[in-house]
Amino acid sequence: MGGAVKDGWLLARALRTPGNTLALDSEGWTALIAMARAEQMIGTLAYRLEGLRLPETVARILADARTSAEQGRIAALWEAEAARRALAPLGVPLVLLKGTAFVAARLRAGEGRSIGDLDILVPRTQLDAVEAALLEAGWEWVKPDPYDDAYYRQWMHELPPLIHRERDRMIDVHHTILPLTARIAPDAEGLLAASVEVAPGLFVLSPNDMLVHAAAHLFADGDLAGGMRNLWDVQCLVEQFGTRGLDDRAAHHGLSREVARALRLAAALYGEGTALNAADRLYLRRLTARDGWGRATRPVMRLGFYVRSHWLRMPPAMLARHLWTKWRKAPKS
Amino acid sequence: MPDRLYRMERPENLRVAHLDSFTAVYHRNSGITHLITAPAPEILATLGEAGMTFTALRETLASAYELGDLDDAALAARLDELVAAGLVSTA
Amino acid sequence: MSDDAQNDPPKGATSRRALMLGAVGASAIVSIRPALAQTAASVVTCEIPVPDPGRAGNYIAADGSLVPAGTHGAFAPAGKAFKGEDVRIALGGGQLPGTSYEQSRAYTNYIRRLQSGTSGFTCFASLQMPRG
Amino acid sequence: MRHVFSVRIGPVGFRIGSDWRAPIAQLESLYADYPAPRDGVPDFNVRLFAARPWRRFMRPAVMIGGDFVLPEAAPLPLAQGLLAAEMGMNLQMALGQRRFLLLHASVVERDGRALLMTGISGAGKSTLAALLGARGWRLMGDEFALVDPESGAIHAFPRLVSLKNEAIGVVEAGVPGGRFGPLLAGTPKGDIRHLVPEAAALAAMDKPAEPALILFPRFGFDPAERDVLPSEVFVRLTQASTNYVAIGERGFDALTRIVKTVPARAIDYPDTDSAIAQVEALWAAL
Repeated sequence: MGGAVKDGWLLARALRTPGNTLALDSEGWTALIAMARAEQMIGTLAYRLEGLRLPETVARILADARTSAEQGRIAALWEAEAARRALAPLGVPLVLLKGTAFVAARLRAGEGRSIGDLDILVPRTQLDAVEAALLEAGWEWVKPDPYDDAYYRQWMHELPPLIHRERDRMIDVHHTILPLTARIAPDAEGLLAASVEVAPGLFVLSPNDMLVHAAAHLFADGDLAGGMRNLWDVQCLVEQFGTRGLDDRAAHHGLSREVARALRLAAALYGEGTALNAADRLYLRRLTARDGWGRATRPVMRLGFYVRSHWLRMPPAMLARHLWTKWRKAPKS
Repeated sequence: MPDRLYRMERPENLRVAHLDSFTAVYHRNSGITHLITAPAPEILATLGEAGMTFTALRETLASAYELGDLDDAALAARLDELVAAGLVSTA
Repeated sequence: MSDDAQNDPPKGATSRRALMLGAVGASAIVSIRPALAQTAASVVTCEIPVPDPGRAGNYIAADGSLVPAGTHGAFAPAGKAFKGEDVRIALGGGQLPGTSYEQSRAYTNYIRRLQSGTSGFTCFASLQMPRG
Repeated sequence: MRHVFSVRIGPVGFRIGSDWRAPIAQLESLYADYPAPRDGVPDFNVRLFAARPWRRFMRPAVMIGGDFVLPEAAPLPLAQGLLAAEMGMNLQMALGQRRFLLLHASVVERDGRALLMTGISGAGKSTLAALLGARGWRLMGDEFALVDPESGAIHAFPRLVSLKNEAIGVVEAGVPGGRFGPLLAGTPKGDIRHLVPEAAALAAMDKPAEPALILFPRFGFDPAERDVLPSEVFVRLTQASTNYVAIGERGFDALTRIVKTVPARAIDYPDTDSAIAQVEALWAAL
């Protein structure tokens, strides 16, 4: 792998076959590190490359990234503990999602992973009680915007974001894994019922449900932002747990297509590769749209996927109203 | 209030530096630094790892110190703070 | 636990040391928070007092400098701290909530002159940081 | 990016990319005597770019980007591109530095021992550091002190000294023969002018020093001096650090070591001459 690769494939290949990075020149390392930071995967890369004989400066940057990820892990788990304590009186089991779940369960996907907000899943029937308990325990609403607030409450799969007033950390409280406006309605109760306790009072989704969630988040919800990291999660989960029963579980949630695509793309980026269709290639073009300065590239393609993500989440009339409201409120620049 | 058992966080999870009337404590499980002042260090030292009940704590403090204000609500408030910070656990 | 971390048994067993439990609403713990707001949300919700509580007696002149209370043409301190989001809007040409035009200008000028070490500075610094 | 400049300041390498030539040309000139990043791999990237393609030419406005960014900041006019680059580098340090405990402080050194000045700025720490740098001290940095968590030593970060408003004239007069950058008038922080540290400061920038004294200077008051309690030093330094919380236990160890072993004083001073006399007296009394 020389200095020729100048998009996200540089990062993907380094993660897939760490030894190949030894052929990088200084320009290649500079690009790889900038890209990994932009994709929030520098910690993952650092753990993946640990033990290789790297240039001294690179080794130091990656050692710092590991330290940073470790501190992030501590903070994320403490935040989960704080939420567990806040919700314990309600008898609501605390089901962790995404990054915090990976580190709480000590999964390979959690090694070096950057973790932002705390994402949790609670029963929809308990949403009001959970909200009240969190407000009581020191969390506050982030924004007072009435349109956003009403929008969240009416249509989204989560409460408007809350932030803890002392610890400055955000929590996203989900009651399912896709917006209510999306055309697919996964079985939220089934997710909770199959969850697994990984520490006293802390639960995570079953491995197959984690895969379903990752796929849902990537293809039926988001605009593929953070997609390289998301697919790394998928690849790690598949390598660690296999895919037994996954087809049935995906079908049960109505997400067969999305899960199959996630597996194909993860294999293409980080695994042994697999047969891809034309749409898959388009997705990969979008996912790897990143240059050696960490900049987002391929803007037209990004925009296309952005509009698509909204299309998937909302019926057309609602989409028009949403974009109109957002546009009117946007600052003139 | 049921007489719960209160325990100081295990010493290997803390780093402590006595500064002046304040003591700096780094709590490894949260990554958060706290500056604590009287009566918090005294409460921690009294509870110890073995821990004791609220009632026992109140009695022990009262015999070890000249308590200017023996107030259950105040002692409970101090304990709540320590529990929230993770420096004391309840069982 | 570090070497000096031993939980000394209460000293002065011979003459008992005085100890106050404090009021219910008081606190015996100060937790260290990040000096720079790390998330977009805390930038929006962080607060800037005008002026710094250490100089609460002062008025704020039109150019943002602090002057003795009652100085002609200067404004009394703001009743409550402003949210980062309000300040961001004001710095962009808007007006701080609950203030007159001139008053908002004076307060905004004060905020622009905030220095490191002054209350509200890290919030202001966070607001100024660029988006990439 | 179209135009690129790489530089190493103390232990930290930067790569700065720009849509315009002008800021890069200024950096090349002012940082001419600095080395390149070790191994050719910078620690951090800074990007100066146009918000929209046409803004490269029409009312050009410089957005600041990089590996680490915070939301919401107004762009700067192209004439202030140098300031944008400096802000971008500071931002990478403030948000991304994890190897050292970062203290917002100016540092000067004498006989291998470092004096840290932190707290309120203004006509404070940058000015004093620049003036002391011309009076037999080695300037280690006017913005950040880098504390090595393992050894407790202070590493130099002698970037361009950033002078604001009244400080510009004071330092121009106090450092005759100093190399200054262009005057950047009317920036969001007022007038700004940069001073290139002396050759000796650059030659010794890889030499750490042991912290020996911490000062909390305050400008605009009658000369005064007081001890600062360890707990107050501790809290003030955590608030003067952009990464104390992020580096966790190593930060706690580094900071408690400083607080317990390094004397700290708060000093008030009416003018810089008085401040320098106070500093020298305190140093001599150590």
